[in-house]
Formats: sequence, structure tokens, C-alpha cells
Amino acid sequence: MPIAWIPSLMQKLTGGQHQIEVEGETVRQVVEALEVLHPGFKDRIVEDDRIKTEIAVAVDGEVVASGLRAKVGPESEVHFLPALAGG
Amino acid sequence: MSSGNGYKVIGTRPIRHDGVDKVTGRAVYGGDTRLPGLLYGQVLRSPHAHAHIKSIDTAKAVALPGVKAVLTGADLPEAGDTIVDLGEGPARLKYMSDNVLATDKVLYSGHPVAAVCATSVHIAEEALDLIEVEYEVLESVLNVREAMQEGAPQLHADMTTQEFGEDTGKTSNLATHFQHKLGDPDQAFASADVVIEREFQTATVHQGYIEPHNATAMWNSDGQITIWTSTQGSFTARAQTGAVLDVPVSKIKVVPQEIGGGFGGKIPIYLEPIAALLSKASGQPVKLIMTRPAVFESTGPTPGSYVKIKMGANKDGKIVAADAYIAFESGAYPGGLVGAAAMCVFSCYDIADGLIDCYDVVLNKPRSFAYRAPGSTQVAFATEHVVDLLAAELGIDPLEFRLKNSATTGTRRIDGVVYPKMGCKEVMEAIRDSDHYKSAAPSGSNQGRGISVGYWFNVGLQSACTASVNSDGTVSLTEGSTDIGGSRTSIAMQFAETLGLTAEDVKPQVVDTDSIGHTDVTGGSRVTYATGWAAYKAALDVQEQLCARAAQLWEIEADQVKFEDGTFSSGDKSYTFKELAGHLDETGGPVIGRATVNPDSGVGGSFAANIADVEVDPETGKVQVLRFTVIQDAGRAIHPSYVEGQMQGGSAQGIGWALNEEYYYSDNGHLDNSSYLDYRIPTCLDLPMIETIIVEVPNPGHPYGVRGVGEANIAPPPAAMANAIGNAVGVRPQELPMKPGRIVAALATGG
Amino acid sequence: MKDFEYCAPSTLREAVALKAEKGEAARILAGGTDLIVQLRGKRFAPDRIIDIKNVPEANELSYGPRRGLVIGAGVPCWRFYNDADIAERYPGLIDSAAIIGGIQIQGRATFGGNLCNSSPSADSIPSLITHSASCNFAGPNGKRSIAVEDFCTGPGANVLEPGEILVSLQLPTAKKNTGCHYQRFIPRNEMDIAVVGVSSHVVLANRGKEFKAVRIALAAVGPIPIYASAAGEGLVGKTVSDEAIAAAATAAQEVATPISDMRGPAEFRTHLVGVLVKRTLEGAIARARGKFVANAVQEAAG
Amino acid sequence: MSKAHVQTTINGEQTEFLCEPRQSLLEVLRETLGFTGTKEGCNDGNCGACSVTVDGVLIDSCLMLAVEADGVEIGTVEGLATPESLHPLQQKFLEHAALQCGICTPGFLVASKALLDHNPDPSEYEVRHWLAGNLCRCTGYDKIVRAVLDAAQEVRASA
Repeated sequence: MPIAWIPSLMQKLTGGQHQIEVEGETVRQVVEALEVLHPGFKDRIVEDDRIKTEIAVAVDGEVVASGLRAKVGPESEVHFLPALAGG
Repeated sequence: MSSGNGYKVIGTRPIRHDGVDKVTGRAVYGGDTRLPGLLYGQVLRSPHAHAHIKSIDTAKAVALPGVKAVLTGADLPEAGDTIVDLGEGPARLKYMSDNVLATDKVLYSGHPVAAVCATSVHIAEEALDLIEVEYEVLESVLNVREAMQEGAPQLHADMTTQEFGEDTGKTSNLATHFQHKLGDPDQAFASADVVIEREFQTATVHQGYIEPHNATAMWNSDGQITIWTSTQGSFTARAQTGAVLDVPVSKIKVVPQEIGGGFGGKIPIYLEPIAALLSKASGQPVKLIMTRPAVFESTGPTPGSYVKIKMGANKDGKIVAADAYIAFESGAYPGGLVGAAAMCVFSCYDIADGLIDCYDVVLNKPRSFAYRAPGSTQVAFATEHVVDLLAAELGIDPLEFRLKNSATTGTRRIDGVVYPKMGCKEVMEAIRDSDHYKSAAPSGSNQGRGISVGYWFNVGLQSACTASVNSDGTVSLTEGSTDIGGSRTSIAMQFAETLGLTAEDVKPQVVDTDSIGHTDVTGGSRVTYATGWAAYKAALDVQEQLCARAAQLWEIEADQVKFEDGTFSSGDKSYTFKELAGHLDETGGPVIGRATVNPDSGVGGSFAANIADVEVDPETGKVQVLRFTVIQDAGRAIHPSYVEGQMQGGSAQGIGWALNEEYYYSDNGHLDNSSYLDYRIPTCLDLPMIETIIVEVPNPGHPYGVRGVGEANIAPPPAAMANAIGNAVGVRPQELPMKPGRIVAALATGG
Repeated sequence: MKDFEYCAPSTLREAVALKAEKGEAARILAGGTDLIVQLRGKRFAPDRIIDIKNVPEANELSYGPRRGLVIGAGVPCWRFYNDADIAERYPGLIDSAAIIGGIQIQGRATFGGNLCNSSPSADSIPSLITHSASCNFAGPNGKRSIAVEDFCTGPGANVLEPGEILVSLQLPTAKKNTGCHYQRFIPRNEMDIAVVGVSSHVVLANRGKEFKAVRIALAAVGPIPIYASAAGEGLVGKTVSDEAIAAAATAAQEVATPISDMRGPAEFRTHLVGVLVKRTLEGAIARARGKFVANAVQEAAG
Repeated sequence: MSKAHVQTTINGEQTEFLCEPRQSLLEVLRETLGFTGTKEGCNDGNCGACSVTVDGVLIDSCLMLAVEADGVEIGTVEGLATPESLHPLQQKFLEHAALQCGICTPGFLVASKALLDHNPDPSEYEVRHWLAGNLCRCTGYDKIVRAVLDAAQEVRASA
């Protein structure tokens, strides 16, 4: 199962859990699964059915442009990071 | 000509396609735009760092003969409370709009408050003097730690701190707080044999591009707006301008003119909406060129910072724990640069346990924006200093210590991300193997050598290319990435390589937003990577279509045609690319290849390193660079000369940042050094030749292995310089710039 | 910038009449490298600009054994810093001329303009003071001369009457056993304004072992360029030694009254006065003893 | 104010123009005469992007009034190449990749030409000293200095 890494400032929501294994083949499914386990999670990450603009999602170390639709493999790691500006 | 890497074009050094225009003065930059009936605009800027605007009276300016229109913030559409991401990070539209023209408040000295257009630039300037603005001056705050304190003058009454998607509801100058935590840092520090903690400060510095911002606009009576400008991203400029003007992007065409440097600073818009509205009001095209003081006072510098680094290591030389506290000055409005700093702060090392705690803080300086590997330089300065101290404390050679702790493919960073294939260790090994490092360190009195490493993760984003095959066998390649440093050629070379053409056979062209698919900014070291990839895919598209044309001519199936070494063949029949291009009219007409990319994976980060030899004049505190080497992983150097150029340019900027560059504010928040005279970027006479070593650890995520090289090179120089100064005179500065007076003072007090 | 009337008189008489007519509302244009920047910055908004470059007296650059060196107020730096004779006789002057701005600025900038701009940080003024230069004025009431050290009265202010024009600078004949050296401290290697500038001028006696006459002047450490007379006079009659030089450096520091600004903090500037008095005295002594001490142009030429 | 009538020579061609006394040579070259190869970087004499020669002397055209140009000969970047070929400096700048964004390039070329006219065999230090009034933010100057030294050699060889 993919592993979602929980940002430290969101770990209050997950009872201190850093990493949570959840079912899912897309980022959307991972987020929905986290919402079931820890209600309120989705609202922190998603707005208007999109990843919030101030947040970026990385799958296996790479920030994905396709957001909630990005594919997640069975061994994947999903990270939630602050969105970035480049030079 | 062959590069010896198995490629015919990649790795060679052809003359850039836009070169002749640029050495003859014929290339048209934004400021060179000339149109019939052109009017000239000027912007009135706040003399105060923090004030309420009580009233603006433009009547006298309007009455001045020659003045055609006058504009204030009230003329901009009401900006709703929405968050927009227009290619330069997320921002509140209200903030973006207010930064173009202030409405209720000015938040920094130089904040635009009104604009004028007239038949001459001088009349426009005279008109500015006739605009009467009444301000209620407020107390200002200019330092990140002061701005974070309770009771500090507050810039935005309604701004509440965001903590990773959660609104804390607490109003202050603290815009954002977030953390990354890996493992158990407290326990890891407890187990360390040596722990070193230091505090660092860096000044606000500017990108310093030589070409001032400019924009020329024509707002036609049918509502179509054309904007000629120097921008790092024509589509981003279009989107931002559309948002501020509340006009659909389809109504705006941005024509990217040649751009005289950007380094991140020409991603945001400043003058474009003003030029458009002045044109709308006057019915004529309007050109604005920022004055040099305005460029410094009002456009995106990179954040000043306060950084605290704690690192612990074992006796055997392994770094076991690391903590960072990073507070960035985002300027007048919240920014996103501290997030990047968090990803870079310990990026060069394999550390199992750590905490990175980050703060984005508003204060009365211009809104900060990206500057070459934004955020990375500030934190590399801090980390690389502490790494040197740890090595010294443990009695280990600083390079050996870095090699022992190097991050590598598969290393998990403290922000949780696991590295794909990357070249950190290879870059460190290149230090060890370099002529410079192998030569004896300078041994004169007050001379010393320092090393450092740094990182930038690079980005992917969207690019588009189209390629029309000409009947003479050449190809016209159109793309949307504005070319700041030779990227037309590095893109064309990838296209040429794919089709077995020469670089000269491809004619690359940067076109306007109506003529190519959406292409994101020239930034994030992404152009040679992503637009190059689009060119590669467009070449494959051309190849496929040409195979079909050859098949038609030979009356066989397309899959019976193969393409190799620039030749289409089937059995004993063959056409060179050029030969086949001559038969397009008889096989269905023109061939146009096209491709778009928006990579979700495969962006390869780049590491860079420096070796710096310096001499310090202990009486004056002045530091001379005796010898300087820059090493960087390019993945694959498409055009080595321009890769070297990026590395040398980033080095020079980093040396300037290290030694002299800073925003110098008076106590009332006025920028005192808003000129090239007193904002001291390095001159020719301040630098030695800059030696370059290109490391190539190909990026498996790109067809040619490219990693962007534009940015990582600015991260290590200040740290390398500080370490060299420390080794020269025994005092290792913790504050940038390491200017002469500061060095003398440090030597006098022994630290 | 407000528009103005531009006049380019070809005689001194005409120039004086044009200036006298408008007084403060007319400004003199020599090289323009300060004036044009100041007009843009709205420091001045004159009605009339009088370009003196066509006035023969302002274009004079000549040396005579009795008159000494005459530098017309409109003579740009480039015209004299490559002149081997001037470089040999007045090396300290060339030190200054070769570092005012870059090559482009030196193509226009004049010592006369640098003096009339009366900036405390002007690179030419300490050298002119230590060379005992005088300024020649012309005005509606005729001509007069004063010593350069008496010219500046405050930042940007000087003794010129509203109707007067600086025509030329005059330096006494160079004497044997004389050396002069100007150095400034800047954070970069070019293109900066002096954080501190010091010129030292020495006449040596007793086969170069003893100070016969010494003049020291300082830039950027007070409201005007400072003639540190006591620092120089204290050396007269003394044997050339590190101790004597150090005492002069301390004496010069005592008359420096710097401010803190973007170019450096006050205490650093005072410290630099000591460093540069020592270095320029050593340079001046070496030159007085016939040793070669390179100026910026010669340094570039290796 | 009435406009002044100025007669001058630009790149060998006699030219006349009208200007206000407050207009700089840079402004008139660019906006009135269309010589936009001469660039504006700072408008206060500190970047060298507007370098031109006046009677062979290298200057910043932002610090000269256009009215002062009466009767002088002005050289701009547009005058370096012939219809047949680039000037060796231009060619070497291309070969050495001595430009990135290119905005400072015309100023560097004009300044370098003035250097070689004045000193055909400059040392690296002399090149750096001479060009210190020209700022480049992209290249770190390395490739510019190499291009000038290489061009100097070529100019000497063909002299």
C-alpha cells in the first residue's frame, strides 16, 4: 500500500502519526482514505476539488502537476509540501 | 564536429542563433519597442515605507499640456479575496493588484501610487510632480525578527498566520509557519558527540539584471490588448495581467521581446497592467521603462533572512542530527520562498533525524520574489559554515567530512522526499579531483581556501513546441520559452540531435502567446529540460510523419521505413532528411511536428560546489578572490559554453552577495543605495577567471539526461567565501554581506 | 527634469555674462557626469545651462616652469592622466584622475567639475589640496584666485559667488625630492565613491631621510574635504620613520569627523584614515625618493 | 523651450536632429534616431550599457546632453560591423559565448573597440580595468575577457 507522509504541523490531526499506509491508486484516493481515518484532513489539503494552491503534492519525491489525479503506485510515498516559487 | 559523447550535436558549441542580432544591436528588447503614436508613461512612487493613503489629487497633472492620462489604484478593478496561482507561486489577487498600484496603504518606499502617460517621458515626469498625495505616515519595520515581535507595526490588519492549510486566526506579520520533521531529532542530538549551533543573517539582495523592467501596451477599441514586454514568461505575464485587469486571457496577447536578464525577478508583473490601462484611457500605445532606482526600490529582491542551524555528529564523523530555524523576509506581501529554503537547507547530506521550522514574515520592503535558486543561498551559507566547524571540531578534513555524509541516490531528506538518481557525491568528488583543490592552498598571510556545496531541485512545468519542415530541409522551430541566456540554441540542438540535423539547420524562434501553446516561465532551471523535451517530442512527431511520407513515395507501409542517423530508409532505398523535405508538396503538403509536456516526474535536481581562494586585507577588511572554481552536475551539458556561462554567472552573483551586495535602508525605511553606484554588483575588476567543471550524472527522467543548470550555482559561493575568509584570518563571518567594515570589526573583537 | 536653455559660449567674457545674468538659476556644464545626474534627481532645476567646453581658458592644459600646471575647468580626466610629463611631475593628481568613475566617466569628467560639485568624497580635491593648488575664478567683478583648501564650505557648497565661474586650476611647479600619493578605500576595485580618501604630499630633505614639508588631506570624513594641516606640519623636521608616520596618522584621525552611511560606519572610516595616511605617506615618500609607485592606469598596464 | 538643431556624424553618416536641451544623447539616439542598439541600464553613468564614442573617446551617452553632440563624431554598436562581416570583437563574442541575455553586449563591444584602438595588446588586467565601467550580471565576465583578448590577437594579426 502507498504510504502518506503527514506534515509535522498536521500530526495533531493524526494523533502524532508520521506515516500512514492507505489504499489508493491516485492522490485523490489517498486523500479520501486519510479523511476517513482522520476527519478534517481533506479540508487542510483540498479546496474546490483541487490541491490548495499553497500546497504541493509529491509522489515518490517529485512534485506532481496533475494534483489529485496523479497516479500512486503500491510502493509509492506521498508527501504534502508547501508550494514553491522558482527562479 | 562531434562531442565525443555519442551525440553529434549535443555537447558541441555552435554559435547561438540569435547571436548576430545581439552583437550588432539589432535585437529588439522590451525597451526598444517603437510604435506609431507612442506615448511615454511614468510611475509615482511612495516616499514612505509605511503609510495610509488619505487622498490623491491628480487634477493638476491631468491639466498639464501633453499629458494624456493619469491613473491611480482606484482605476484598477476591485480585486476579490481570491487566491490565484499564475505561474509564480500562489498569491492573493488583492495583494498582486495592490503591488501594481497601491490603494489604501503603501507598504514600502517605492510602492507605486499613480501613473501618467504623456507625449514625452519628460512631460510625464513633470506631471508626477503635480500629483498631490496626502499620506498618514505609520511606523515601519525592516528586520525579520523585529517584524515577528508582538507589537511590531502590522502591515496587513486582516492577515492571519497560515499553518499548513490551517488558518490560525491570529493576526500578525507572520504569514506562514510550517515544519518538516524526520525521525527523532531530540534523541539524535542527545546521542551526538559534538553539537554545534550558530545564528546567521543575510541582507536583502536584488537580482540586479541590467535591463530595467518595461512594458508597452496597446488597448484596442475592440477590447484586444497587446503587450510588448521583457518577461521570463509571456503566458505568466498574460495570466497575471488578465487577473489584475479582470480581463480574460484570450483578450490579451503578450509579445515577449528580448529580455535583458531576469534571474527570477522578471516573473512577476509590475508595469504591464499600468501600460494597458493608460493605453485604454489615451487610445494610444504607451511605453513605460522603470528607472534604475525604481527597479531597486520596487521590484522583487530576494528575502533577507535569519537562520539558526544546529548540527550534531559522532566521533566517527557521521552527522546524526540537524535542526534549522528559518525566518524569511517576504517583503510587503506574503511569498513562498521559505518553502524552497526548507528543501535545500540540509539537501547535500544524509541525515536521519532533523527538524526544519520555517517562517514567512511580511515587513516594509518590496515584495520579495525568486532570485536564482531562491532561498537556497541563504541556508547554504548557514549550513556549510556549521559543517566546516563540525569537521574542524572532529579533526576531519572538511571535504572528507562532506564526502562521508553526502546525500546520494535514495537518501531521504528531512522534508521526507527521497532522492532519485542524482550527483551530489560526484560533485564533491569533482572538488577532490580538481586541479584547483589538488594545488596547494594559498599560504600567504591572510590567505585561505574554502569549499562548499549547494543544491537546487529544479522544476518541470508546461512547455510547447511546433516545428515546420522547410522544403530545403531546414526546420523552423517555434517555442514559448523566452530566451535569457542562449536557450533557443540548447532547445534547437536537442531537436537537431533527434532528427540528425545540424544546429544550424534548425531556426528557433520565441513567439507570442497567440502563436504557441502555453509555456511556463523561464525559471526553475526548466527550459533546457522541459522545453528541450518538448522539442525532442516534436522532432519525434516530425520523424513519424516523414516516415509516412517516405512510405508514400516508396509505396510501402510506414512501419517499413526506419530512421537512423538522419536518414529514412527501407531496404536499399533511402532519403536523407533534406532530400525527403523536398518531396513534401507531392506527398500531402507541409509537415508540422508538435509536442507539449508537463512532466509529473523526471525533474532532476542539480548540485553545485565551489572552491574559493581569498586574501583578506586585515587593515581594511577587503577580500580579494584569488582563484575560484565552480563545479555543477548538468546531467548532460547540451551546449557546454552556455552551461559554463550559467555556472560562472551564478558564481559572480554569489560572490557579490557574499561580499558587498545589500539593501541599505535608513531608519525611516528609505532605500539609500538604489543605484549601481552604491548597490555594488561585482565589476570585471573584482573577479578572477572563474574555472568550471561540468559533472554529468545523466538525469534518467529526460531523454538526453538534462538537468537544469541555471540556479544551483548561486547557492554555494557565500559559504565558500566565508569558509575561505575563516581559514585566512580565523574569523568566519555569520552575516552577509561580509563587507569590509564588518570584517575589520570582527577581527578587532576576534569574532 | 525641467527643460532649460542651453548656451555654449566661445569666450570667457560671454560665459561670465551669461552666468552673471542668471546667477543661481544658471549652472555650469563641464563634463556633466555629476550635473546631469543631479538634474535628473531634481537636486537643481536651473533655467540655463552654460557649457564651458568651447571657452579657450577652460580648455587649457599646459605646464610651464614658472606658471606650473594649469588645468582648465573643462578638461576631462582622460586628457591628462596618460600624459607622461604630468604623471611624473604630479603623480598624486594622476592617482585621482585615474580612479574617478570608469573609463567612460573619465572621458567626460573634469577636475573643475569635481571641485565645484564640492562633494566631501571627491577624489580630486585631496590631491589638489596637497599639491597646493589654487582655483582661478572669473566673475562680473573680474578675476580672483583662492587656495583649493578654502574652496568648499559644506556638502555641495563652495565660495563661488552666484555670478562666478571656475575657469581653471593651477598647481605650483613641481620640485625635486617631492612625492605625492592619493589612495581611496572602496569596497569594490572600481566604480565606487570613496569610503575614505587620503592624499599625502611630502618634500624630503637630507637625502630623503627627513620631512621638509608635508601636506595631508582627507576625503569623505567630514562635511568638506579636510586639509589636515596639523598632521602634516607635525612631521616637518622629523626623520622618516614608522613612528613619525603613525603619529601623523593619529593626528589625521583626530580631525576626521565622519558620519555613518551606506558607504561605511563612522568608526570604520576613522580607522581607515589611519590606514590610508600611513599607506599614502609611504607611497609619497617612495615617489620622493624616485621609486616607482603605480597609479591605477599604470597598475592596469602591469 | 525651443528645440535645438544639432548636426552630428553617427557611424560616419552626417545626421541632423532636433532636441530639447534636457534630452540626453542616449534618449535621442534611441527614441528620435532609432539607434536602439545603445541600451539604457541605469541612466546615471554606472553600468556602461549606453557606451558610445565621441570623437573617439569612450563615454556614457546617458551623461551627455544631445545638444553637446553638435559637430562631433559619434560611434555606436551599429557602426562596428561592415555589410560584409562582423568586427572581430563581435565574432569572438559569439565564438566564446561571451553574452547571455545580451543587454550589456553593445556597451561592452563599443568599450572593447575603444580599448583596442587605444591599446591593441592589452593584458587581462588592462582589459578588466578598462571594462570596469561596463556591468554584466549574467556572465561573471570570464568569457567576455577571453573574447576581448582573443579578438585583440586577431586584430593584431590582421593589422
